[in-house]
Amino acid sequence: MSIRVNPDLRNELIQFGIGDWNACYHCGTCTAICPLSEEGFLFPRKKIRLMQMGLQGPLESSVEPWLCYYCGDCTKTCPRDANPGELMMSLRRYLTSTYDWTGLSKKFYTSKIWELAWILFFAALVIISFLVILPSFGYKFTTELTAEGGVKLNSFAPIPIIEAFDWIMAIIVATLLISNILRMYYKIIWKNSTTKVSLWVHIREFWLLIFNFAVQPKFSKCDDKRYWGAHWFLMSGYTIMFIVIVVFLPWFQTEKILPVWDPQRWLGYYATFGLLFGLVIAIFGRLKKKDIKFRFSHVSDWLFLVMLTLTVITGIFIHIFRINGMPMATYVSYITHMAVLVPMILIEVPFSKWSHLAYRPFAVYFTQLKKNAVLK
Amino acid sequence: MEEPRIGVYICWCGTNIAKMVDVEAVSAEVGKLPHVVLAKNYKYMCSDPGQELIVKDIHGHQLNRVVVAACSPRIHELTFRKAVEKAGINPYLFEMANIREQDSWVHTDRTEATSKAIDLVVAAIRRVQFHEPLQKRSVNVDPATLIIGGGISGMVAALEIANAGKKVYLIEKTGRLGGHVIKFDLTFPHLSSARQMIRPILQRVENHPNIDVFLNTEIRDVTGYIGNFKTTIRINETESTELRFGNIIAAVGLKPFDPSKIEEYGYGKFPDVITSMEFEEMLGTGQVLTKYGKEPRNIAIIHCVGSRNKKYHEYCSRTCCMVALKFVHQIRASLPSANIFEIYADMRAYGKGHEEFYALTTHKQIIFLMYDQQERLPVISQADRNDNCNMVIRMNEKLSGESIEVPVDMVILMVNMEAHENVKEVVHAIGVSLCGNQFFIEKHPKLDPVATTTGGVYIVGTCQGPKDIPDSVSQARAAAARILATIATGSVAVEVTTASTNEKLCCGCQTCVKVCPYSAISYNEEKRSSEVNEVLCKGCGTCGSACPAGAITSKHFTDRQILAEIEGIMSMSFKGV
Amino acid sequence: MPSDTSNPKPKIKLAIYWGAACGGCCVSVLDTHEKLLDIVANADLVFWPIAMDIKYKDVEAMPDQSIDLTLFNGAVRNSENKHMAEVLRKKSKIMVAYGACAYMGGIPGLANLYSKDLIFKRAYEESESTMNPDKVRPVVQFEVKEGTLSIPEFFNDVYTLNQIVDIDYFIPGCPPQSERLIEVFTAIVTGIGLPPKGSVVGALEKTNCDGCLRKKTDNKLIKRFYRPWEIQDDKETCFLEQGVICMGPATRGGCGVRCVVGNSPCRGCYGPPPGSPDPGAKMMSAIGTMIDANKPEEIDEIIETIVDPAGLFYRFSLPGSILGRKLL
Amino acid sequence: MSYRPTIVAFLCNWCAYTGADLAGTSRLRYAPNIRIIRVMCSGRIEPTFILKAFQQGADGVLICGCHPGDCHYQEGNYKCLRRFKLIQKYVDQMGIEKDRLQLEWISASEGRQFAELVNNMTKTLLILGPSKIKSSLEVEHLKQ
Repeated sequence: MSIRVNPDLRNELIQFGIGDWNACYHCGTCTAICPLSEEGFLFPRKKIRLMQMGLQGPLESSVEPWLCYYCGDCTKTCPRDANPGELMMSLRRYLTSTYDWTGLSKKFYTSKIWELAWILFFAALVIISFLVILPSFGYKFTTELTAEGGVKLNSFAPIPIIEAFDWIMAIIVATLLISNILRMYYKIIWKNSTTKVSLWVHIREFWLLIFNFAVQPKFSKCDDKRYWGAHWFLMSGYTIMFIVIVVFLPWFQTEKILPVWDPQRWLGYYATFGLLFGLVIAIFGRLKKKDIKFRFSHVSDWLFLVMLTLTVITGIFIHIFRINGMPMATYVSYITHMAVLVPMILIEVPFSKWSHLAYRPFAVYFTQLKKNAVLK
Repeated sequence: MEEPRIGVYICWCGTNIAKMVDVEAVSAEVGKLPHVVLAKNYKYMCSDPGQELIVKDIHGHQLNRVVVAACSPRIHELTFRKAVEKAGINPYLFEMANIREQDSWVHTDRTEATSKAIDLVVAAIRRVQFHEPLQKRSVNVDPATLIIGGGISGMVAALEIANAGKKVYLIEKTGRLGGHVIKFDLTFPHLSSARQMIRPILQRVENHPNIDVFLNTEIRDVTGYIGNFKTTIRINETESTELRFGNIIAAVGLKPFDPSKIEEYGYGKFPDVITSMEFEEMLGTGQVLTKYGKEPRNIAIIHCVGSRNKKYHEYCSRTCCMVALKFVHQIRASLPSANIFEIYADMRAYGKGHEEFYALTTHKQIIFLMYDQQERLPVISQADRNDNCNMVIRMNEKLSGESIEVPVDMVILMVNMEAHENVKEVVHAIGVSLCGNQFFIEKHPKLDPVATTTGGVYIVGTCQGPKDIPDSVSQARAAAARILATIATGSVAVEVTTASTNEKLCCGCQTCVKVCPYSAISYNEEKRSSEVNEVLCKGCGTCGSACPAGAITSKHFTDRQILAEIEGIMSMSFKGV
Repeated sequence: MPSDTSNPKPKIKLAIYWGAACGGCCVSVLDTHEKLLDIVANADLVFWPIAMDIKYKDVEAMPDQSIDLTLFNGAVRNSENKHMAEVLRKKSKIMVAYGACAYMGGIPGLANLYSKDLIFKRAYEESESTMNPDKVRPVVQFEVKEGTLSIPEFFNDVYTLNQIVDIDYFIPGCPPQSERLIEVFTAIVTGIGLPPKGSVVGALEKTNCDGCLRKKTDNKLIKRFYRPWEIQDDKETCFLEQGVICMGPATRGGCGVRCVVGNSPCRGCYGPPPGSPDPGAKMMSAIGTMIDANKPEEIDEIIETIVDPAGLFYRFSLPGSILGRKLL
Repeated sequence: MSYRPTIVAFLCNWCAYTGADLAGTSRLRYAPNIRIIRVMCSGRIEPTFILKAFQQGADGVLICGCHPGDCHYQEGNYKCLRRFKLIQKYVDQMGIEKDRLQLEWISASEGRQFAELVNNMTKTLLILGPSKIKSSLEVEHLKQ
């Protein structure tokens, strides 16, 4: 069966950040130099070819873009300045949009206005909730301080409501993400008409998913290990923050001023520091454009960084203002924190850049499944 | 024949020869041979005193033959010929023995090298006894030039010669000048207008007082030789004119390959599968439209149609890749949003500005698809009714390894440049040869690419092989310069050591006629003998070897001379054990 | 013919002898028919073994230079041939090598493709009709009680006459054309128009194609060679152009192109044209030129169809060729 | 004196002879038992010359011309090749081993190849031993 060429695909791909997509003349240097490309899962050249030719089907069922961690060696050695690293990055954006069944992802990636509008919409919802809805139920600002002199945060942002909201949001995000992963699974594994993977293999290789989620061993194969370290630092901070906020909110969002050695405080400090460290490296990297992986920035890259940074900074402010007994500053910080965090989680995790937290480990898992596939 | 009186000179070449060859022993040994009047050795025979020594001895000892044993005859044969000529002896009554490059420099045993030198000198002595005086000859050159073909090459060459004040007869088979270039819209890689370029040339040719243009005229037969050709041309089947000229430029050009031979492309079956030439004409109208008058949404350009394929032509036509890229710019100009597919086998961008042009074109949002010329050609078929296109191209895409189908509304076939069908008539008329691909063969592929092995006949432009406009024009100007140089000299020297036939011995078997690569031999029915045109002959001697009746003599390389040389070589130390 | 008896001129003394020959040359003398009478009228036959009964010792007894003309036909195969060649040379003023065998070795000369030993082995041991269990071979001298029996010694090589003794003229042909004999005889008798010693007489300078009436063109490129029986001869096109090797272009004229007239290709009995040191090499060179192929394998394939080049190009001339014999 | 193979070589002027000259200007070394005869084109080389060389006692005959397609006179080397093939068949029939007659293409730039060729052919001839021409004919019967 021959595959029909879609000549219009290129116009679509351009919106995902593909720059000079025809510069590549297929010498294969990129594939040869890539530390992650392996037999059976060769990239970037072949993926660039599919892209150039507009072979939509094979492109959408590719797992390889997720196996690339953008070390930039390919771009550095490309004789045609075709920038294979960024082409792979753009492909990941494109693939994210194809996994998403709502079509929102594509909208977010291809329209800045659309994305900003939704962010502002969610932010507005949060602000209205705190300024109008919650007060109408009796949760009001109070300048009263606790016995220890801290701000009474929980009376303004009641734990049960916030916790319930956290859970609702987590379920929505997880549902979207899982459905997208299922679509990813369908495209990469299920749709393949020639091979099949046994259930046992699915179970046997499942540990890879957890392992890769936790450690990102593939990232460490890229030459510069510092980025892997920074990323792991950030990612661990984020995970800790996520868990304490969603699962242990009553323990974490406390009005008490705990001693510095309390696990609640140093966990928070570790997570904050991890996030900040990773963010500083990424932001400075993208500003300086010295490293190839930071040289090209799509709107979605910046939005993600800016929102996460704002979230972290406002989080720090909440903490500082609260323990120093500055109620208004604390509330403003809290509302801002939530107004950034909510749209970030809702948009970035299921529909945009942040979805890679799921797609990458799953891609490794699916790759392993493909390797163990047998002919039907 | 007068009794040979031979003078033999052994050169030391400083120490180059003397170090490895006992020059005294050699001269002493050969001095004893019959007919050898004197045998001397000297430090540098090629020096002025060395040459004077020969001249003096010729006068003093009434020598009539000279042998010099020194370096390779490829270096100093001419020097010594001139020296003996100066002393009044025919320069061909001289022979050289190569005892440096082929003796002293390659051997390490002095005894062996010395006996080899003796053998080589003895061979030369034996040979020179059978040498015959040969006379240098030259022919006058008629200042007019015949140019066959009124394309850009022919016209440029014509102007070059005519501007120098010399007569040109420009013969064009069709009814108009301009060749293929006049049909083009733009040229690569600068995207300048072809018509604007060629029109002024055309006007100058038509109005030049030194150029006689003959349209609708073909060349049937040319007689004569370098400097003195003659032909009768027929104009409109009624008038005929005799032309005389000294040189010929063949600029007969090419013809585009007929792609209907390639079944896969369905040329002739699908109205929107057109050749590059047809597309050029379409571009001339300013609109790119399908046969139904619609703007095509998807346009495929298939490269190497009839080229680089053993079934059609194995050679590369050199220009099509760039023309195909040029089309991209032209299509983009009128259809900015059309999808353009370049279906190619290899992208060849060898020339000045070509790679840059390719790089520039890759930014024009086109899709490159590579096919394997030898394995399977792309196949064009009618699209299904519910397809959103006119035709579908199915192919194995080489770089992805995928078998794909490409929706298209128009296909442009980049057809190969092939030799003109009536090229054989011209070849026959002017006496040049064709290579396997029916292109004219140049005299030397590297050092003399515009001349042919027939003196006074030059080949320019695409009849020599596929090429672009700058290459054609360079050749045209080069040939013109060569011709002007011979016209300026007024005469050309012709080969002396030619073949000649002995009518008394020739039996008329005609074995020799086709042996000659220069068509210098013809059979004279009246005399019942083959004849060598010594102006055309280049002296290779292969006819002499082919003649079963021993009627052809290769001057200066006669059987007798070579057999004497063999006997000489084997006569002394070299008899073996 | 100087047959006018009213002006008597002393008759010349004529000897005719055969060495290793088939007898055809002697018959060719008789083939002059009524002209033979003219010969007889002008010559006294002093020695002609085929026609007259004269002993060798009678010839040996003749004074030196007493024979005006000797026509010696046949090659030199054994000591008897050699002895008589030497005797006749001494006794004759003019010695003519008459016919292809004397001139170039002829058909007997093909024995030079073998050695004496191989020939004896074949003749006295291996041939189908031989019964020789004791493998007896001829010996030059054999003692019996009556005395010593001797036969001539069989040489290892066959020689042309000129290789053994000096020859004044050569008349080629197998056999020579009788008309040519008359012309030569006349010239010798009258002494008019005799070429320098060592010349070939009784033949033309031009080769046989000149007199051949078949249609010849320059189309002499050949993809495959045929032996005459492998092809339907169209009886009018040049044999070579049909792919049949014909020695005509490399063979002196003078025979009347009789073989080709009889639709058989020329085999070269009249020998090479003037100036050719080897009788077969020129033809080989020409045939090589005609091979219509450039690739070594294709050339080999075409040459496969040329069976037995030595027997083809040197059928009448192996001993007189440059190599002379097979190197064993 | 021990057996010293003798080679008579016929070289075309434009490629092979120039190549042999190059071997000299490059100061390459090769066996001294070769004698070179220059012809303008390998197409001039006749069977007569080859037979003459063998008759005169050459242990080997070497023919060198331009590579196919490079002939200075267009096709002379092909004609040489055809004649060579035929004469090789003849000399083989005449008891001269095929390897005693060799044809090689040598370009003007192949000095090294020429030197190697001469050395290799010398080795071949050493293995074959002396030509039988000197022992084959019974010369005692010939006239003096």
